[in-house]
Amino acid sequence: MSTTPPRPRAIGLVAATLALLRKDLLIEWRTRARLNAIIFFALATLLMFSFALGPDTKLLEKNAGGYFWLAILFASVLALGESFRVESENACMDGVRLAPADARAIFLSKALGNTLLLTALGALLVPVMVALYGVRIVTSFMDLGLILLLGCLALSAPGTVYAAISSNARARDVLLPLLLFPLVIPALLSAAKATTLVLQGDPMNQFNSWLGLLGGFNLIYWGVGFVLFPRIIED
Amino acid sequence: MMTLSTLMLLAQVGSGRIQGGWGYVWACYAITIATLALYALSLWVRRPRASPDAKE
Amino acid sequence: MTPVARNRIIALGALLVAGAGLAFVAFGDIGENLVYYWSPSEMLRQGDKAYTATIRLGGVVQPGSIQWNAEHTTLHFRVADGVQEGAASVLVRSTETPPQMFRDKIGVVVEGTYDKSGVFSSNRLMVNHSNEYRAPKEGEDPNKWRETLSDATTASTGTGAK
Amino acid sequence: MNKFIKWGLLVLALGLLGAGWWLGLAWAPPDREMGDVQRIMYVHVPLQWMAMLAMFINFVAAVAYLFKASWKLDSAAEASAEIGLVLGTAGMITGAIWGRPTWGVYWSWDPRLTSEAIMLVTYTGYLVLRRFVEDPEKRATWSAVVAIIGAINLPIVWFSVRWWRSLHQVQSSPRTVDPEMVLPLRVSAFGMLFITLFFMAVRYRQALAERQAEVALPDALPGDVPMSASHNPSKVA
Repeated sequence: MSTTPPRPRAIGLVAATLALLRKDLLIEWRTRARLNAIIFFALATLLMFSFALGPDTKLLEKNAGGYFWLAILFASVLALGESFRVESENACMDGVRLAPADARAIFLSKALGNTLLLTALGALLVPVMVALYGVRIVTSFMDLGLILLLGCLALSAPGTVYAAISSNARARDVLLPLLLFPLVIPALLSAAKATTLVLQGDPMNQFNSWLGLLGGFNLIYWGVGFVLFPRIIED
Repeated sequence: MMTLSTLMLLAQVGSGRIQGGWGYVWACYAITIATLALYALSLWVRRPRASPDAKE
Repeated sequence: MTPVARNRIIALGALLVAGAGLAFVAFGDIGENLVYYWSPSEMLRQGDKAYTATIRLGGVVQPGSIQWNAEHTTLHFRVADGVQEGAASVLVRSTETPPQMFRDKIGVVVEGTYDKSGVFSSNRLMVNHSNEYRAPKEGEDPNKWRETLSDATTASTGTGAK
Repeated sequence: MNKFIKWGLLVLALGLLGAGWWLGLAWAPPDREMGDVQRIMYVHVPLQWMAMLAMFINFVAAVAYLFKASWKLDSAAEASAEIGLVLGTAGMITGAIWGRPTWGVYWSWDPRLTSEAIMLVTYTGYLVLRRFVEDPEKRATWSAVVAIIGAINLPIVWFSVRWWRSLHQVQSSPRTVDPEMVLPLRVSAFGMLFITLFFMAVRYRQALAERQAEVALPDALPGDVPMSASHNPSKVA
């Protein structure tokens, strides 16, 4: 979407985005606190599902795709909330805004950073899910990777907008899931269904349709989020 | 519970189909009227008190 | 180009992207494949793949195919693509209470599994009403009409099998 | 709006609603297939139409607010979201009750019902957000953003029955409904429209009074128009 504007400033937007993304990833890498926290949280969630269902391994196997995405969704709430808490400490956000960077670059960098984090988390969860739930990857790893990437993109774009809002509001821990969950239901549903197809075989060739639906919601979320985000942090 | 619901199901199938008519209709109208009345009440309770004729 | 105009173009481009996404969700071929229910011919075309998964099957009740066993505990009927003769159809066994509108030629959606014996076992039966609302014809009382229909289908036990 | 128009609106609304429902319950014929249960249409359909209308007004007010900030637009957005949620919830409950005798189930996860449920939760979130932000200016801007993002769902709810195969029938038109049933539906829909407008007028004035009380507080910004209107209005355009 950054190809539409005329050239000279488009490079400015991309460059600013990359610089901010690099900064965020560097902070992330130095402490690794957020990554560790959400990994353990997601692992605990996956475990909890198997405890809650008891020894019914058939049920776990059947619903593995849904549990996998629920674990990522719950972890994403933590990750998204943290991504702006870093900035509100020491008033970093003011510093970023004072820099001659477009607010849209902040959106792109934060959303991409969250996507990377969640995708990494998902990649780590896959082997755990295979071991815990006794599933196997029937179609291909490529398909699973694609779904993982698109699903995390779909969570991150609206999640970044809403995390920016809720990080400054009262009761932010309640607000973020309340705003985010209903919005991402369609994307999450597509991702979970497609994952189930990857794990259990795809007899009706529905995989590409779910993938398309997920892609469509991604375009909507990213387009709208990109336009509206500057208004949230402008003052 | 299982047996009770199964028995009820069998009883219903025996009698043909899910019966009903006016009961559902009255329920819908009553719920709607109650909702509208309750909302009107809530508006009245929340009415601005300080200056009823605030400038437009 | 002024910064304001440039911002407008960027915003417009992003909104176009969002609009394209919505258009794709709406008019892409997604609806063809990810359907709430399948028609009998679509399900039969899948062959072996349709077995054992929980699916929804939708169509019309084939005329004259409704059949209850003696104790009225299970209901058998055929769901067809359309009301015309020779449309593809599937035999359904339902344990669910049918709603009062259930009759020949009405649209239904059943949820359940299809097995190798060619019977669709359903535990959820829904009538799919059209968007048409008509007054009863001259001298026709809808309540009475339904009752007689109900008697007729009950009486047809054992005759509607195909 | 003066008092005369306001109370006149209420009387007109109640009169039309009463007349429409009387026509629907006593005068209109029962449906050939559904029988008397079909009379739920005269309450369910107007409720859903008006809920969609209120949420559309909310969307328009939110977009307008981002272009030109004013407390009036913010108040209109708040009023319409709340009324849309109330009407939509009542519409969904009556729809579920209607579903039981016709479809045979209260609820099924078909595209229409699912998107409708998502829509109601979205607007609940919107109203909760408004409660949790104290600064009236920030609340107005942020909730406008949330309203616009949430409004993505509106066309999906409305067109879901056309775009995808669903259990819910597609929208009826006068051609598919008997004239004797169209009349009560029209009358009740206009009654519901006027009662919606009445609620909106009342709720709007309340919201506006609240806003003005908020900005009148010493720690808030002075004046009727938010500061963001004066600086950088072209940011989103």
